[in-house]
Amino acid sequence: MSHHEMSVEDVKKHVRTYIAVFVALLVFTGITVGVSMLGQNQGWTVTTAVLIALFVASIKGSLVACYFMHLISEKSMLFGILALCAFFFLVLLLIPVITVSDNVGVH
Amino acid sequence: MNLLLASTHYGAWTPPLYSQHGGSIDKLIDVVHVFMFVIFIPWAIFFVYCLMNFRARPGHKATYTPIKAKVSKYAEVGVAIFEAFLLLGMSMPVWADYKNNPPAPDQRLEMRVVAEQFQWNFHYSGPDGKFGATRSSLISASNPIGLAEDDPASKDDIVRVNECHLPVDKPIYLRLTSKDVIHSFDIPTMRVKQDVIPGMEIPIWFTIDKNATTDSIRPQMKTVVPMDKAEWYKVRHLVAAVDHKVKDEVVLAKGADLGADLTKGKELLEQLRKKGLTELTLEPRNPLEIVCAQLCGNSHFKMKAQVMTHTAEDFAKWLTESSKKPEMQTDF
Amino acid sequence: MSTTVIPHDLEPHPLTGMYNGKFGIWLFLASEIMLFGALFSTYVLLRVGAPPGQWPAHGSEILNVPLATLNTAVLISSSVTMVMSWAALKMKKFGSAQVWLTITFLCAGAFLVVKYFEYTDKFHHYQVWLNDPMPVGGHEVTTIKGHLTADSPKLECSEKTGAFNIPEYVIITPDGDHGSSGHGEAVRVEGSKIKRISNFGPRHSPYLATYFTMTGLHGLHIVGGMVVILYFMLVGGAIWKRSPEKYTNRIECTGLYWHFVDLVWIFLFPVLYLL
Amino acid sequence: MSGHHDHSHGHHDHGHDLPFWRKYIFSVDHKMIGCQYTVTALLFLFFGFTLMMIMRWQLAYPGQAIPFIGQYLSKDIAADGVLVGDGYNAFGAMHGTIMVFLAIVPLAVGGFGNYVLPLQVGAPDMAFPKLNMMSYWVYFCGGVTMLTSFFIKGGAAASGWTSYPPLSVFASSGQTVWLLGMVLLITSSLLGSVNFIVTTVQMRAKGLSFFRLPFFVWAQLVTSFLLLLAFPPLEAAGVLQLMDRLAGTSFFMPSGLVFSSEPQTHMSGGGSPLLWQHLFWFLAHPEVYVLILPAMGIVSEVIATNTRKPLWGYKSLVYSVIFLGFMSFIVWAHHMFMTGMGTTLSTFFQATTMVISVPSVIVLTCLILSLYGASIRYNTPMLFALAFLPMFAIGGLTGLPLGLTASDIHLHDTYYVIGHFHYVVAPGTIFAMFAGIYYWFPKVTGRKMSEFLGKLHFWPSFVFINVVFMPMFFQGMAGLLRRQYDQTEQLHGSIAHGLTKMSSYGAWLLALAQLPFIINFFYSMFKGRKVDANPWESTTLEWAAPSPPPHGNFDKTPVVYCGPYEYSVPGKSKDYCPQHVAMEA
Repeated sequence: MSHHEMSVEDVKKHVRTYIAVFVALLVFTGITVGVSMLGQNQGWTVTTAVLIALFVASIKGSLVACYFMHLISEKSMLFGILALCAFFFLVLLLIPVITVSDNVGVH
Repeated sequence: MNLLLASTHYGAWTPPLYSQHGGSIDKLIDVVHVFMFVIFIPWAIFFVYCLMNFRARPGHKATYTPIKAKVSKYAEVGVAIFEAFLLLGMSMPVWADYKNNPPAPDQRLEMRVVAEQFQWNFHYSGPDGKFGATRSSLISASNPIGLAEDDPASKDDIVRVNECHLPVDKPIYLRLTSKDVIHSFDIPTMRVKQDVIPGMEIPIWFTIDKNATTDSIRPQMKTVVPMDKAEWYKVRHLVAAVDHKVKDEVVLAKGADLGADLTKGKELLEQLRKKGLTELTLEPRNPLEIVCAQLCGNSHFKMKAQVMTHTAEDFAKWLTESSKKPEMQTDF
Repeated sequence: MSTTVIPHDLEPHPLTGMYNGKFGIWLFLASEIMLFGALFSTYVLLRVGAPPGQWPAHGSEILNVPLATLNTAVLISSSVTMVMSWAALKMKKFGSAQVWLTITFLCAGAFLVVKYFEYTDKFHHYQVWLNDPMPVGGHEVTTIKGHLTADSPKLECSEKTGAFNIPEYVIITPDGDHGSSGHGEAVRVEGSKIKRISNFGPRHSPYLATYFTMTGLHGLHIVGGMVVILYFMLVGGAIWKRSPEKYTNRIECTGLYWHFVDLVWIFLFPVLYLL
Repeated sequence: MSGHHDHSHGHHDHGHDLPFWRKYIFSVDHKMIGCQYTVTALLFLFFGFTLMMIMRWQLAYPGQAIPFIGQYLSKDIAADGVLVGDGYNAFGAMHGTIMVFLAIVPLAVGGFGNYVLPLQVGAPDMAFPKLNMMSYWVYFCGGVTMLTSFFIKGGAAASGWTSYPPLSVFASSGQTVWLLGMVLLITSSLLGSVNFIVTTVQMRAKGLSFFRLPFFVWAQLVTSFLLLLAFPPLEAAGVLQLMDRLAGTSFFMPSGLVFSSEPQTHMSGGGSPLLWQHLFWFLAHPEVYVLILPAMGIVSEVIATNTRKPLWGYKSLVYSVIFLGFMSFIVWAHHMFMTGMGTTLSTFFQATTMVISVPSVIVLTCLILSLYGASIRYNTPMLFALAFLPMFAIGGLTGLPLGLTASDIHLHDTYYVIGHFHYVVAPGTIFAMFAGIYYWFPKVTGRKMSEFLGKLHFWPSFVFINVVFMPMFFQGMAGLLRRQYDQTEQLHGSIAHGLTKMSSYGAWLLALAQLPFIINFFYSMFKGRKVDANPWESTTLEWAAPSPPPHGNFDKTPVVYCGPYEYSVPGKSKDYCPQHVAMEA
């Protein structure tokens, strides 16, 4: 459904979603901080801590993108562009790996 | 081409080659270029044919339907296959060999190369085979690599600036580091090139041809230059290979160079011309050079070192003699 | 203004389902993803490559997590108020839309104020690395963290690299055990004994360099968003009168940008503060 | 749609009432902005070329005073008329930066893209006219910023156009100005690319499906995506280097640096010089395609028109450029083989580099097969477009030994590299740009450029540009390194000095060969032969608009009935069927 022709009823439904998402985001923020403190006390490895932190952040990010930014109701053309962007984003994130992993030099 | 490129026997294509691994690199370069011509020449012939045959002229009309050119598909597939061959058959094995198989520690000459603006510092471990400790706080103009005198291992170490002595026919293992910016260690005649990056130590290795001592290479590069082609820029690194005489008077003694700078060089050449000399017999003063291939500042072009290659015996002699006098050479 | 009418300026294109502005802002956001992607990549590289001990084990060793948590909540709130403003416009309630917009603006302002306090705290906190261990408060230490007293000479930056030159001497009040200031007596350290001195600004370490660059760039995005929001707070009425649809669209586009800024923070917060 | 059209038509006359500064300076009309871009970029092109001509003097006659202008150069650049090392490096860095970021990209994308793309898609303007105006002015400010760096203390940036740290971080303040200029230029490109994509996707005329778009539009669309997604990492890297220079951070500065015998212990260290190279080449490799794709687009348009037959394999051309664009993001590290890269990575990047050569071969094949069975008109734009083909082929082929790691050991950082990419960019892209200028000049001015002067421009240019660049392959083979203030300081440089001089003379003669173009450009603007809206009898939509097109472009909103290159269709009275004319059965 396009936002172009939304009725007042539709908008009201949306508003309820927004508030639910808002509450969820606050809860997840609490979870992130809590888990991080717990991890610090328990002495988790960096990998575990990173994975958990990024997992929660991804959930929060998806909520914002899907509901606040209405990505969930967009057309496939935009997904194509964002997928391309996501792919190149991953390539960018490979830079640290390739800088460190396969070099004959010693740091 | 010879006139434009070579004033000495330096090759009109790749430079002369004095290392053992370089042959495979040159071979790849040659094969790629043959391949390029094999593609380009037919392509160019077809191109010129189309340009001439299909020019607009009265009575000639373009055809709407495209030609069914299977040839293009075959050509594209052929190109792809040949590229795969170049990659898998030639480039990768050479590279893997160049990177993956360092010579065993007991068989190689290991040395450290410390690059800085704008000089190459060479650190030999000396007869004991142990490198003395280095500390950056000790670095000064007279101690360019910060060698710690209090370390017993450093007693017989040799440090040379812009002067690199190497044995022939023995694997050489270099550990490259930089003090300041990125440099690139390049010996064109050995087909060796490696960026030198601060914060990293990068090893490279190569073996110099058995017969490639500096003293034997120099006469091989001997050349005769007609006087009217002798421009200072082109002969500035060359010295007289024989005594040049005009009526029994030596006008240019063996080993003499042709002027240290442009003004002197021009004058000298003019004098020789006036005295009636018609040609010069020349050879390079230092046929082997290490140069910096990565822009490293305003005197980047001056950053070079002389390579002196010796036979095993001569090198051993040089090593023992030099290690007796541990003071640094600071003639730079 | 423009004498030509641009197709799909207001009505969505059937292929993309978006009007020009919305499609444009999404493309812009794609480029922003790549911008922050490069910074995240930098963060990972420096962290992975760091020698042991150079990088703090947990951001809370240096940074103020409670303040940042508060800021996260503030920014999330501003995101929801932004979308509420758009929803109000969709319901043709211009007045309440402007109220939501104003709250968004205030939240953004609050975020920056908190950030300001976080930043200044870091800039006034110093660390001195010593050449040789020296006794401070009964311990032999190689590094002192604390606040410089007013008697210390002003530090000057090296022209070449922007790092601090070593001064003649400094007088520093060392921190207490938990980083709280004011504990211990001021110590005078001669310049000859100092290996390096820095405040907890970007020059301090790769970690703080990353922190200041990423949060700084994010902060600039917030400022940019605030300028746009302020613009619509001031002239929104005029645009609304001329074309309600156009104004709604513009608020939607602003919102998309604003949510993205929020989204970046959602990742920055755990990455910089909690790891 | 028709409603809109009437509306816009009603306003046409107001276009003439705009005050001077709104019409010619802060214009929002894509055509005026395109012209602004073109003129500014041509000036920068000329300036960048001048820098190179001065450098070529130093190379041909090292240590001798530069004739005519040497005495006027500032002390940071030349002492007693002789270029100094820093001056040479500054000229080199600025030549690269200006040519790539201030001349060719703005000309190819900002100039041609802005002017032609909206016309070819049948749109009245760009999607965001004001943003378009802003792109130009941000670009202009970036250019001015770059130029001011010549006048500050210590001179302009001198660390190469690649600006590798730590050298660039230790460099004088010209580097800071360079970085600020780059941030502005990148911003301008980003704004422009958003505008291009939205215009192409959303504002195509009725009936103009994606596979009816002229190839030029496709090329611009892919280019815009490259700019959009590859430039931001360089912007981030620029910000990081600015931080390193101004805030004392160590993003690119490793621990333990010693600079002029001074240990740099006051820096935190812990950074990575290689990080910059990765971020830089992550942009700069796609940037190569940003330079070449619009050129391919222009050449295709000119060739289709002047062969009087459809482009051979239009769809393969389109798929090829899309694939080229995509692949260009994953080949960047082939610029970094010498940084100590191991076997795995080098294999990956060599392989992608070989793969990316395949679509380039396809593009060339399609273009040359388009000539078969044609009726070729040899006018000036066509000559430049045809010359592009073998020049680009040489440039592309010589990329092979550089893309293979083993041969790259010898050729890396030598003149072979310079020869290779200049063949792609100078006789390649710049020739395509000239083709474009001669081709669309009648659209912009309503007048044709002189054919005689055009040919007087083409033939010497074609000869001399080869005299400039062909020797470089042999110099590179001999091992001659790039970025050398005095090549003869090294043995092999001294030996190759004859070729260096030949190259220099080629460059100066090439400059002379541009005089007919400059005369032609201004003469034809006022005195050229007047022509109608479609002088080349071409099919694409820009020729459906009047010459020059008014504000709003088309008298009647065009509707498209057929593909872009319907030439010599059998059974038709004319040998071309414009896209906006319904084909009679």
